[in-house]
Amino acid sequence: MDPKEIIARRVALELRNNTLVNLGIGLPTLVSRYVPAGMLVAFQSENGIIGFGACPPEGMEDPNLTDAGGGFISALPGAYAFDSATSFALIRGGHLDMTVLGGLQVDAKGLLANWLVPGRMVAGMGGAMDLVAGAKRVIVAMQHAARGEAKIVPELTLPPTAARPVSLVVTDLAVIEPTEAGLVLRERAPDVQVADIVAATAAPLIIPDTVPEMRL
Amino acid sequence: MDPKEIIARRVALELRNNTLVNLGIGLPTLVSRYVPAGMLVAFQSENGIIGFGACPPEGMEDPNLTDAGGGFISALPGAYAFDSATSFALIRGGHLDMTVLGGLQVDAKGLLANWLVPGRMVAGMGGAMDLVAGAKRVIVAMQHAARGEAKIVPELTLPPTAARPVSLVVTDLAVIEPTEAGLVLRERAPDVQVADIVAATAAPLIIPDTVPEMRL
Amino acid sequence: MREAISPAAAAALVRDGSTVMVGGFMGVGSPHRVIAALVERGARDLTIIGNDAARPGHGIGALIDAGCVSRCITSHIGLNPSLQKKMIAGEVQVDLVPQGTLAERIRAGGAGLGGVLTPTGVGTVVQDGKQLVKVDGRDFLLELPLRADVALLRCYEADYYGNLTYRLTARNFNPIMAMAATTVIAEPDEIVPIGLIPPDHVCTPGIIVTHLVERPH
Amino acid sequence: MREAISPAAAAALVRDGSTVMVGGFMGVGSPHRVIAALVERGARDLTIIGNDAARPGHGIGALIDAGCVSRCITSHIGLNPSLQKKMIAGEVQVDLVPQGTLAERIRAGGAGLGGVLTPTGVGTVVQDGKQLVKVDGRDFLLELPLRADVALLRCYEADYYGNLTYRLTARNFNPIMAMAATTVIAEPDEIVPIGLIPPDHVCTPGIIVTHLVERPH
Repeated sequence: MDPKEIIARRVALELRNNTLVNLGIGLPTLVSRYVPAGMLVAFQSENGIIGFGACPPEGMEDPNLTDAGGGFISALPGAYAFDSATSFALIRGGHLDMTVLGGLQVDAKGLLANWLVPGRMVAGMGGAMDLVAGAKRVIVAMQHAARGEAKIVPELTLPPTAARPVSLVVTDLAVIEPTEAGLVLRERAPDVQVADIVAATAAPLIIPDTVPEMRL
Repeated sequence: MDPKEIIARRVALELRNNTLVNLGIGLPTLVSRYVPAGMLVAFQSENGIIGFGACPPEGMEDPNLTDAGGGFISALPGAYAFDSATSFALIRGGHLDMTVLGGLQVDAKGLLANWLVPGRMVAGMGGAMDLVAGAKRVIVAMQHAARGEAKIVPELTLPPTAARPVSLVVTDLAVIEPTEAGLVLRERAPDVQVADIVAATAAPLIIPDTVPEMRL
Repeated sequence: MREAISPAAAAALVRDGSTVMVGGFMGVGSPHRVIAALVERGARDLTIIGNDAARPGHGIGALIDAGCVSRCITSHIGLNPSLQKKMIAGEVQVDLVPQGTLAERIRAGGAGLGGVLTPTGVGTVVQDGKQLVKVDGRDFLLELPLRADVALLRCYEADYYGNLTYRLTARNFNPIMAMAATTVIAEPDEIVPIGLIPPDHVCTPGIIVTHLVERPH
Repeated sequence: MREAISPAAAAALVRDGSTVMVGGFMGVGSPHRVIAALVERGARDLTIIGNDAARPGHGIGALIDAGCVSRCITSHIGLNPSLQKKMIAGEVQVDLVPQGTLAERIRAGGAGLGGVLTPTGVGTVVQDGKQLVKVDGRDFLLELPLRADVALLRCYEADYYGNLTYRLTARNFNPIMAMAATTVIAEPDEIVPIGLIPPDHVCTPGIIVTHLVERPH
């Protein structure tokens, strides 16, 4: 299975019925493909809609109906459109049950860096800081390593996105949960051994007696 | 002319075209009867509508369309309905050009007391404190004296509604403008002499060389 | 999807001793059927947050008459002499808050803000015990957020996701209270199929509305 | 009543050196006809407040390309490499603000608040130079209001009072910017007679909209 598909399918298992969920641009967006059958999840796009669907057929796009990346989307029955203050009131006010975000680094305390690499082109934090500060659960969906370098590190070397630790980290190798005691290895990807994960992780991991394989 | 009619007609002369105006319950409400012909004034009712009209004919009232006192009103073409946070964003944010409020006391500095008489039944400030703190112009419309007692006093003996002085005081006897130097007597009611006003006012008045009669 | 429940079932969700936001302005836009059911079940010791105390026997006034209320956070009680008497008799605690400040505090509670700075109340009794913050040389009061265990809303239309619309001046505090409570109960005039309310006309999103009251018969 | 003016007349109201809020999110809901007119007239030294810098040649990006902008207060410039280069070259100052904080600061500016306390940005570079306020043991940043000389809005419908409606995700920052500027210019897709927009569907009241741009031909 493609690494991105592993991540998206595993994150989708964290979805719960009747919840409000925000998916970041890029990899996190893939999660919406794997919503369990019969489950009702309200997806929010922070530019101002809850209840959006896939891009409509060519020629049926509406220039006033887009996602946060500017791509065309459709509106599902029961959708709700709103302004940016309301959008972040939902995010900051504890109404957003879960957000799924990409990551550049996660450290041993569960702190996330995902918005700025000093020395590279500056993008800006967009809504990331509000999402990490405000969502009930923050799930980081990312490749375990980038160009051979570990992204799960003892301490962030990049600027943090928030002072608050994330809830769960899902990678193509593992599911890791930040706790008070440290990072706990909860699951391993299919055909991946615990030793492989430890080798690819720069931060110390707490390893329970059994580390089950992801049930995808 | 009835004292209330004098006050309402004189306050109406302060209305300007294309402005947003809030009228308090009671005497101030009468001002809407005397809008100069051809002038477009948007009246706000702080419970959530701009552009309301008189009570509709019996049987045509809508229980969802009322003024701040709970009385039935109608909606004019181009009306706008909104929630309470928006209502006071308009009031506090400098969008309200003028508010007309009743008064219990105004003092030499132009401070208004209009919400609490210690020892009497407590009503609550409602929107009065926001209106006095937020409106561009605050006009007090009140009888010059109550039961023989002056309401324009050297210093408030009742709790103030705001730390900010009002813009103008219109009574059945006079128009008085609070300034840095003190209360200036700007106009007198028809057939009222300056000496009558001075006698009915407990606060010192600055009296210009000419004090014209109100042009009603 | 939300199943519509009876007013009595809605009233059962409001525990004695809880803090309850009640929409409405002089009873206009108040959930009168749920209020009647709360009176019927004999709710006790409620802290009510609402714009005003309406009139005796009406809206929040009916809850006060029935002895359901121990505390009231509100901007105006002038048209409810019953509450004024209970306040003086020490039966109900009344916390008076300027109307715009009340709206902003509720909004802050729903928006996850730690507070807002408002010019309203500076130099008045409202200032007592509050932090004064100077911004650009001007004084503001730091006002703290309000949240509730339950919000009781009145709306015009609802769909079965719980999406809500409001009608004219019956909107008032309802949309901001919808954001500021753990349990959110909406009493609609009409329930319509999902998809009938255009996305631009939905005023409160169904995902934050936990319970829908059946339409009136 | 508002007479509809041309995009060029609207652009003439935006003085060089002024602070301008521009609605839109990646150009969706941006007033493209007024933006084109600003480029045409060669506006200079503008401080732009907007969610993002869109793409080169598009929306706010078009203003930046044309050299109209000296400063940008925004949450995201990642899809506009031209602005990134101008920033590094020191041609345009960029102030990055978290998106929800940007929205709240603009709302505060329009609502007459002295500021808001937000948890967003605590423990990050966003905290630098800001007052930290503890409420109930939790840290918040005091964020100050934003206002502008001009707001340039895109809307769906307008009537001749200036009442506005917005369409789906083109709404975004437009309604809060409408409240936070001295001159408020709305570019509608359609202008309809007064009375055609129901009071519950008006999103921005005409009384705060100072200018209406004629509909596209």
